[in-house]
Amino acid sequence: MLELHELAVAYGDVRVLWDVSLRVERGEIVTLVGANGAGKTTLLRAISRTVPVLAGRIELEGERIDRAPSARVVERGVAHVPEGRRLWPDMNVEDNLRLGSYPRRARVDVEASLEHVFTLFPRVKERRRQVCGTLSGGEQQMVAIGRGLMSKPTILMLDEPSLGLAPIVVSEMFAAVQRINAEGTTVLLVEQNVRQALEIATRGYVIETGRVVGSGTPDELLASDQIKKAYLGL
Amino acid sequence: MAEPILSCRGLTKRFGGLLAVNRVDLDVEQGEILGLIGPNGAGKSTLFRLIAGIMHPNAGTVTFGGHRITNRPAHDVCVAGVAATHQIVRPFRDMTVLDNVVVGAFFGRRPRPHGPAAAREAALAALRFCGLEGRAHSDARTLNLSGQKRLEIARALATRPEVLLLDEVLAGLNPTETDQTLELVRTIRSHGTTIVMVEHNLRAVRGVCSRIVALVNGSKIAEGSPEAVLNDEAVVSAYLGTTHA
Amino acid sequence: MLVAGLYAAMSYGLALIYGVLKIINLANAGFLMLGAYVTWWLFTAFHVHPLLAPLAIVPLFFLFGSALERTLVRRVLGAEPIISLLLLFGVWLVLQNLAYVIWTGDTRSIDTPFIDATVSVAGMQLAVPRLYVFAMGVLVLVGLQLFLTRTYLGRAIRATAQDRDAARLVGVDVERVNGIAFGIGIALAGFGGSLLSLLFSFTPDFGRTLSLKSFCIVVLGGLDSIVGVAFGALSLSLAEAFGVRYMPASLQNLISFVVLVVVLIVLPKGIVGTLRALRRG
Amino acid sequence: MDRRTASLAACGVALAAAIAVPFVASRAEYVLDVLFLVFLYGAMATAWNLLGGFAGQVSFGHAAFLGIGAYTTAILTQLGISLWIAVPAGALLAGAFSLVIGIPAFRLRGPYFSIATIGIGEATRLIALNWTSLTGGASGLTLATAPPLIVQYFAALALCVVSVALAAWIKVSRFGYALAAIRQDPDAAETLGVATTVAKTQALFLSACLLGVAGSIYALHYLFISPDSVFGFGTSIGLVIMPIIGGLGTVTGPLLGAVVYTFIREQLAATLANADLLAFGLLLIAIVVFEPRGILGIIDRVRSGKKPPPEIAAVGDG
Repeated sequence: MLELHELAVAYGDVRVLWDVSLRVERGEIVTLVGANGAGKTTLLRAISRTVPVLAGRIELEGERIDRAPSARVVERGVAHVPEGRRLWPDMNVEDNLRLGSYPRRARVDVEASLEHVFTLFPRVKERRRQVCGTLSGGEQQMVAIGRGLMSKPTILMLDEPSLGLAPIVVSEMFAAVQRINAEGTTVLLVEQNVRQALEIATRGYVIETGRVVGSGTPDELLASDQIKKAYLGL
Repeated sequence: MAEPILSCRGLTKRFGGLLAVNRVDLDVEQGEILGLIGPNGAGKSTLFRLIAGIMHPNAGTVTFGGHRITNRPAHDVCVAGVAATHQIVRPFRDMTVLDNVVVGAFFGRRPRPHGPAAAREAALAALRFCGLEGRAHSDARTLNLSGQKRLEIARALATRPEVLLLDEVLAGLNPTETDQTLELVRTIRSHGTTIVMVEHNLRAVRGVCSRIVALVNGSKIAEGSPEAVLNDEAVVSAYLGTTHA
Repeated sequence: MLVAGLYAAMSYGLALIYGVLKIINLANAGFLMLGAYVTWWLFTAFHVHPLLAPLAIVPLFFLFGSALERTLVRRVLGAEPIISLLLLFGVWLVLQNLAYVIWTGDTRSIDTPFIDATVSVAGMQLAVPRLYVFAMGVLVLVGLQLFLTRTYLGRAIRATAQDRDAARLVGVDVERVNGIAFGIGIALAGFGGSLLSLLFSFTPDFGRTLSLKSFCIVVLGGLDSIVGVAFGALSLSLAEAFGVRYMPASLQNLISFVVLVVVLIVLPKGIVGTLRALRRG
Repeated sequence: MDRRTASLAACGVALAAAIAVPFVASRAEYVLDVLFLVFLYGAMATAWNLLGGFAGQVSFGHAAFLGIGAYTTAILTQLGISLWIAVPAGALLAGAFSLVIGIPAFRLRGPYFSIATIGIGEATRLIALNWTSLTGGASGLTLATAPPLIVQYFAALALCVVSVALAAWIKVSRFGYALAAIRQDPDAAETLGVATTVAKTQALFLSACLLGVAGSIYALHYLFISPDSVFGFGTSIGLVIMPIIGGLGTVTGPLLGAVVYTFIREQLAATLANADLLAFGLLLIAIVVFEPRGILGIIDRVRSGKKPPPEIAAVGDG
């Protein structure tokens, strides 16, 4: 449903992505792995149209979105949960979530979406009146994912959801991602916790300095030495 | 063993509830290239800023050449002989490349050049060292990223540091530029400047560093030769994550 | 003390524009002054009751503000802060001196029976316009608070102020929000000016003193919160009320400047910001 | 002849012409009066530019220093003290005051500093207005005698030459590099060993002393000063506008700006009250939006036939 063809992205003079091609099928969990600075975050930002695309195509269900404004991409069903959560710290949890349903398409049944998020993350419901800046890291991450779900996405992009979280919370997070996927949402996941991310993935891509250098099923990737190479420079 | 030239004891920095740097002890020996590694958010850059005086720690001390430099302002630390580059390049955009470096030459560690002519001479020498002399009279903003990173290094070198802190000078460079920059780092060391570098590119770190310190979540988890640290179980799992228990 | 309502109304626009666009609207003084003059002009030329003037001023100033954002302010948003400060300083100069050219430097005031009315509350004689202005100030703040917390657009404005990129990611058109926020900020300044004209006489130059008071208020309260602005307005009016007991009335205006400079230096985050940082820490 | 010699020669010629004017001009009185203003404003603008242009610390309250210089000289001469003491005293007092306010104000950055300076300027005006026993309050001070116009003319010329020469020297000196580094990135400047607060305070002090002398000359020319004239916000506005018109942070820009400023004032202030300030407002908007480098920027563009630097707003967010 999502296809990238020879995508190139640069910040000013600085080229970050070269000729990246990949595809995500409906219902999959696709994981992007690669060392820090490989360009994974930029890839997600290119899809959500928060960085300009230099060349190449991004197609969502056959429609080109590489020139569309970011609001349009959200409207079309792509939710991007950014690295570092990026909640609005002085708003309470519920306001953060409600704003997630900003796209017109999502403004019907807001209460139902809210209930859905609360069932997924009961802890978020307990904190609904609390200001986000005072939540723990794990709780913030749950709110961030919840905010993404509030836009009723067909594809959910998660950028480093486990960053800075305790192992037990990380496991909860991955369980939630699996549940979201089981309910019919396609997931594109960027993770530094490679092993755990590949455990829940259907497929993965390895990215090294702005290029796709490998892809395959989790077992294939874990068996090959591509990942160790990409991360530890062996 | 000789006294370390730079050492940190119990260095701690909090941001709100987050412990960015947690009681870190660090010794830098004269003449080595020390690599500082760790995943995103490990506190490497914060540790650098604490040493360079750009931020001040909540607890702990930094000693340089036997003197405490904790809580001294950044310009004092630079004049004392510890220079730092910025992770995100920050050239003076409206100045020429040469003038950027002249600022470093004019200030920085004593003895300083006397008068503008001497400062320009010193700056040109630093540019030559970094392979930028051809661009000396261009505006700094016209350099590409690799050039701007070299300019950061040249500017810091012009302050005549004894210890040079390099913050991710390889990030965003292509393989050729990476190799050139690593060569430059080796040359700087061979001229007697001690180097501490924060780096994500572990292959590069392995190639150039004599010793590595790994930080995770603000704490030091490993320290030693590149081989030992990169094969350390704790370091590997910090980078690759743990298998689901 | 009752002046607090007015202070709050005229300061909130400044805080809103800073919050969303991260620029300091130095032209606030000009729009305050313009609001007062338009009220006076509607009254003298068309006999529009001054209480009705905001009905025209608010939408008009809103449109003017958004247009200004679209044509000029937008061009300097990414530049150094000093550039936008100078631009808006220029806008202020133009407004102020346009007023001189059109309405001359003579002191103007609005004179209706309403202005002189008083009521006695609990044995105190209170001027009706002061009570009215106080009530309106409170009303506007409450209205704004509801708008910003209860509507999608209002929440989008707060979201943009707190994290632009995150706002973009949920589909907010942040460029449009910029224009709207600037428009609202200008409309509030005009509204504040209109209220002012009920209390004080004015000249084209009078906005400066009041605008400095606005800076003082938002700096006291932190540049981005309604509660902060209300708190700042109250503190300043109290400080002034006490201050005049111990110094000549002509020095009253000095109080706000001293408070401004002291607060900027001692508590750069403002009182509310400092409390917030402490609570989080 | 290289550029440096050429510009030195041009300066020499201009200076010789300025010295010759009083002796050759036909309507000497009028010409001297206008040129006097150009030189005085030029000196004032150059002084402001040391801090606002070179170091990027835009102050909206610089009238305070002009006012202190003017009042000090006026009060001391009324007491019968020689100008040789009164004028330096004015300069030093203005400088001392700048240290008092500079130490706290420089804890603020960029726009916050600018706003604080509005407050500082306004506060000094109000103090001057209310300290009646010393300043005569709103009714101002009148001086008994003035030196002849030609002396005033040469005093303004000398101050102007000193200011511009000082600016030219600073520009290429170690101090100038420190200021330029502070303007462009104070944090990067710090890490290269520049003691930013010290350098900013020095620039402010120099700027204030020069304005103190300008204030003395102003008082001796008009023989009447009041808080609203020398301490007024209009004066501060003029100080900001002249360097911006000419070219912020350049050596000759403020002088060019002073010429334009004097011309517009002379032409418009007479026809319609406040039309001059209206024009300055429009000019300021146009400059900021189209060519933030002012007249010198335009000249540069014409000369090189190049397009303007890419949109100043190009650095969007995100």
